[in-house]
Amino acid sequence: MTVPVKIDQVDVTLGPNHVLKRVCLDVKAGEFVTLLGASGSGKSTLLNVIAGLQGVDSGHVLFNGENVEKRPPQKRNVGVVFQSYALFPHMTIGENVAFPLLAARRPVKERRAVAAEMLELVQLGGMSDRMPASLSGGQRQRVALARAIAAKPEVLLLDEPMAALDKQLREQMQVEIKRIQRQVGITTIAVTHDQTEAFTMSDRVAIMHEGCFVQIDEPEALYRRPVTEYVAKFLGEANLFGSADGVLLGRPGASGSTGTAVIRPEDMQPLVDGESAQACVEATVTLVSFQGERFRVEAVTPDGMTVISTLPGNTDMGRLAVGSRLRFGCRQPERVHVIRPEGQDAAREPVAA
Amino acid sequence: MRTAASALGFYRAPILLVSLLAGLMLFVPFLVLVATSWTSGGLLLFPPQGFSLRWYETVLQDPRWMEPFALSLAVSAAATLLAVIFGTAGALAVLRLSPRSARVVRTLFIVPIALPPVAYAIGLYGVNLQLDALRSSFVTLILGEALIALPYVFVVVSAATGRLDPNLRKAAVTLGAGWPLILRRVELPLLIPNIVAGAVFGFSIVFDEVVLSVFLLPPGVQTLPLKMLSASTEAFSPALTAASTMVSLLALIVLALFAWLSRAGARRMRKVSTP
Amino acid sequence: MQPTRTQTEKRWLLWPPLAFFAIALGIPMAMLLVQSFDRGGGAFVEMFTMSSFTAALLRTLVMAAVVTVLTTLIGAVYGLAIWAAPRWFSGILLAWLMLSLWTSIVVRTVGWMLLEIPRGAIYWLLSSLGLVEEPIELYQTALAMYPAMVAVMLPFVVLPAMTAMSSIDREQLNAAVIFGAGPTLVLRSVILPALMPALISGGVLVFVMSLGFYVTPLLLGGPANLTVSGLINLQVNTLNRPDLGASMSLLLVAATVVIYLIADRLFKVSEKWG
Amino acid sequence: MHRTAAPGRNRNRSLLGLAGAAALAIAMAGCSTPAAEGETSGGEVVFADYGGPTNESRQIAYFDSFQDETGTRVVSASLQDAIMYSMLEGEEGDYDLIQVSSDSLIKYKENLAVLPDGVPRADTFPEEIQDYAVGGFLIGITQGWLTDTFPDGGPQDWADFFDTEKYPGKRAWPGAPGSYDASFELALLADGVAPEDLYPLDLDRAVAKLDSIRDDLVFYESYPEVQTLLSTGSASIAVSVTGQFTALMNQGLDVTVQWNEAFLSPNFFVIPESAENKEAAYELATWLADGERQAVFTERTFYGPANEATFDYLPEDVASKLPGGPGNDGSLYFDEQYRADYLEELTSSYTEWLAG
Repeated sequence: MTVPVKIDQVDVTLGPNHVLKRVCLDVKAGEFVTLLGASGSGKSTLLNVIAGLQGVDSGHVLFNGENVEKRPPQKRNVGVVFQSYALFPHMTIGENVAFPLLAARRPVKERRAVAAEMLELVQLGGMSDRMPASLSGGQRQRVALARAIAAKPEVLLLDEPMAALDKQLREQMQVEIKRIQRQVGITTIAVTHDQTEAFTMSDRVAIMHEGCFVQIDEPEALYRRPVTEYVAKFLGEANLFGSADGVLLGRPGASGSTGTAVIRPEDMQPLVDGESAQACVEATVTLVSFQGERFRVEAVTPDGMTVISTLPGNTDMGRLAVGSRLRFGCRQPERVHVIRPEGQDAAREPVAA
Repeated sequence: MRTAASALGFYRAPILLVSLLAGLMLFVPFLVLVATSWTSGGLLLFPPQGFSLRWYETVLQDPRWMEPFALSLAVSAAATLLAVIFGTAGALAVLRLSPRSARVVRTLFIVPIALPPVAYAIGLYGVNLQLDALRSSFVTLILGEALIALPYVFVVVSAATGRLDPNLRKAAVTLGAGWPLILRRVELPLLIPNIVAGAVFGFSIVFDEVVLSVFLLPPGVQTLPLKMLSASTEAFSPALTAASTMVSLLALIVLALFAWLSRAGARRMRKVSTP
Repeated sequence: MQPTRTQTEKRWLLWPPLAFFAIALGIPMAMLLVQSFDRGGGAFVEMFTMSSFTAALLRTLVMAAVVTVLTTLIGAVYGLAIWAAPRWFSGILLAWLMLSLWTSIVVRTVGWMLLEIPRGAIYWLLSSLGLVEEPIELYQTALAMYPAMVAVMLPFVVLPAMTAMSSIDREQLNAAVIFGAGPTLVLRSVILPALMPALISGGVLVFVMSLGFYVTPLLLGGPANLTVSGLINLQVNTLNRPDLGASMSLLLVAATVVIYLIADRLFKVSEKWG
Repeated sequence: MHRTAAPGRNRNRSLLGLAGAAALAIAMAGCSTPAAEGETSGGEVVFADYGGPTNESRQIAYFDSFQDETGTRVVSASLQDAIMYSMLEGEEGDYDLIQVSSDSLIKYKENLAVLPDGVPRADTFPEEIQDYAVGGFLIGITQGWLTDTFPDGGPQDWADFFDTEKYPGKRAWPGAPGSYDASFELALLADGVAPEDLYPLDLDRAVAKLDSIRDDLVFYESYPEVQTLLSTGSASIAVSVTGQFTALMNQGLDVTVQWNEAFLSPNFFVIPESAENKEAAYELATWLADGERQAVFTERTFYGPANEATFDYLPEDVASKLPGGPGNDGSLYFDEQYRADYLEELTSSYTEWLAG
């Protein structure tokens, strides 16, 4: 069974720290939402609140419309994958996966069957008798995942699930987790500080900063239309131009308005002579680095502003040597996103709706 | 080991030398005792007069030695068991307390180590005097010995509870396990090596405890240390050192066997786990 | 963690041991108090007018202090040696420790006596080597008593010292050596800091436990080494003054516990053990 | 954490086993004294002495036959002074018969059972003791040495004992706190006090005399150490109960025991008024008073017998080695009344001197 989860005005103070400030979040049944934020943003605390490992000072947690914030973790019917996986080192893989069914006092036969089924699901079939210590990091994570969903929980919680894996494995597992989540169709809330991870796995991403949600949206929307400079900078690189910088030329509806223009590096292109574009600036190339599938170019305008541009890896870079002076600009006007100062922005969906 | 050796440099030789001398302090009296026990004469003497194992035979055939040995095993086992139960419970409880009360409780659990045996025995004896029913039982003796063994168990088990990964508990909780299940299936199994070590330590202390036995045993029975004490105050026979040698060697053999078994067990586990 | 849950856990994990303490420790201590007032409570005053008691008290404290210092120093070296010795040698050192832990203290004291008496095992060895002719004057001197007491207490320093040593990070050591730290610097900056807490808690323990010594100092050090425990035994067993024995016991218990608590406060002994 | 990965399955069973053992142990703790082998219907009597060979000898000389004939089991307890004193003071306790010295008997007379008529008395003991003394024996405290040590004859009296010039070597001496034995008496004798003028003891003078020899003493905490000290040659002379010398002789060593100025003191069993099995104790008292059985005990222990009649059953070479035996003249008796009255003073003076 899969249920919607609602976080309603949850407030948590730990010692002197106001960790969660009346946060709200709606997760639809079967949806995968990732809480993304720097360390200390409160995302892990919120995950603990949902799991029941952390009590709330005020506010509500609702599973399927039902208040659960007073329920102990045992009664919440959640599955959690911990950052360290927290596999029981003295139990076999099979025993680990069957543990939630043992806790639910299910008969041995069922326990075995479910453990086998779950291990099959995470592609560890036949490994049931191995000990956790003999597994690789990725295998351990699969076991942790299998254990978390073995008892068919209503909500799956993933706490930095990839932190202990190396890069390649991480990418593989991100896809893998997404696949399993789809297959099981379980409402999932993950926590991470890795943008790629959040984008790859999630239906929606919630950006947290200092105990508040800054923006909750689908990955692409977040990336294209950040509501604050913090979000813009947090999700990859961005060229941020204030209205005072005089670059917002020719953008429809921009005249007379204040705000910050956000142009992603891949939209900030070197222009050929005479070509017109949005947000044109003249800058001197200071650094060119080849990153495989793309080039990254850094340039500085005469008044000291840095411009970042990325170009496909197969571009002819003859023109772009360090020291050359060029014009940069955005060819597609719709790719210039303007962040309005607070109070002026009506178009964005309200934070923490 | 190489690092340890080289890091100490020129200090290593003197350190080993001093430890060797200190080790002699532990070992030489034992050697002397063993030597006296194989005498063929009847006096407890060093050097021994001739060689024979007659005193070993005497001890093994004499119920006056074997019965106290059996009683000591039973009393120490019972006391150690109580100490293990309460000591382990205490070590687990401390994990769940606020830091401040944890401090107080931890101190309380260790304080009995400082209890002067004579004073404690006299106090327990007072209890026996008040309650006739206790006087002819082993209740006060076992309770007292358990209290003496408790700090050892507590200390050794606490060392392991401190290393328990708190996430295991959290994981178990979110998987629906109540605390009794967590205790039984997660925490206790992980603590087993330390519980066993603590039990062995506590047992060794209690098994050699004599002062409480002096005051608290019912008439007509003796524990082994008490038998040894009375053997050394009434007649100095090589039976005393023969008995003591056998106990020490038995303990060593059991410990070695135990270590060997657990290592073999671990090896077998590894074999099973790695394809 | 959910506070409501831990309450039941505490009830089952904390209260049974506390109840056990109340019974096994509280009641006997109460009985000591009752016994000490057996003859009207004068015993508390009387014991301080007894020169034998005050002398024994002082003697016991000094003896415990000496044993503590010796045991801690030797135990530190022993623990270090187990850590740094070749495998076979540390195996022997450990076996000796276990052997001694599993030999009755009564019998061990007899062993020391057989060694130290004027024509005992030491004399036998030395005279076989032609080093001495006269019986040796060792038995019933301070020199005869301290090694035996140190040997009894040694495990209580060596065991925590071993634990502390095993917790030293090999990489930290490697780093120190690679950065050119000589043995002295390694000892001072890596090993001692790791060892110190263990030595302090072990030492405190040895001190309070040494306050209970009785037979060993009396037999090996001579009758002049009567300790408080010995005096208590005398009151109860020879003089038939259980009230005096009980009040001395109470004082000894109180002193031991207070010393332990102070040390605990100062050095956080229990935390290091727990 | 991973190193603790251990097999999980067997553990449950062994834990169960542990729990079972616990239950068993606690059940055992709850029940009383373990039942003896071959218990008979006739009840029991608890006999408190110091264990060891003496107790073994009693078992052979008296208890085995007593148990067979009467069906009453004799439980030998290891005597605990604290229990003894509380019973001597009239309180409840476990013991039916307690081994005591004469001074204790005198001190605690009013709480002791008087032997009923028909129980034979110990006729070698002083009159005032006889009504309470069960199964007594005479211990001697004196000096002894390996005969080889002094080829020209050893010390003849206590003055000789204190003469370290003439008789060199360490003297083994009682060193347990409170164990003053005959120490003050023999110091005073050595200092020239006549035996009949000993009491009341001049403690200052005795202590001064003891001080003069202190450096030549080697102290023992329990009597059997005497055997080791003498047989190794660590001490050349020992002051001790004579049983220790006998034990050395039994090991084939040639020991000279100086009976001249030896102190003799009766030890025996008393029945506290609060004893639970008094009738059985009286029965045992009669059994113990028999001369023939005492002879068996005496031959094994070389303690002096309580009955003159015992000598009829003893060979001459045994009799001559006994305290109070024929030819062992010159022995002295303590003033037990004085020692009972001044018990505390004597103990504390001696303890203080020891601790000095």
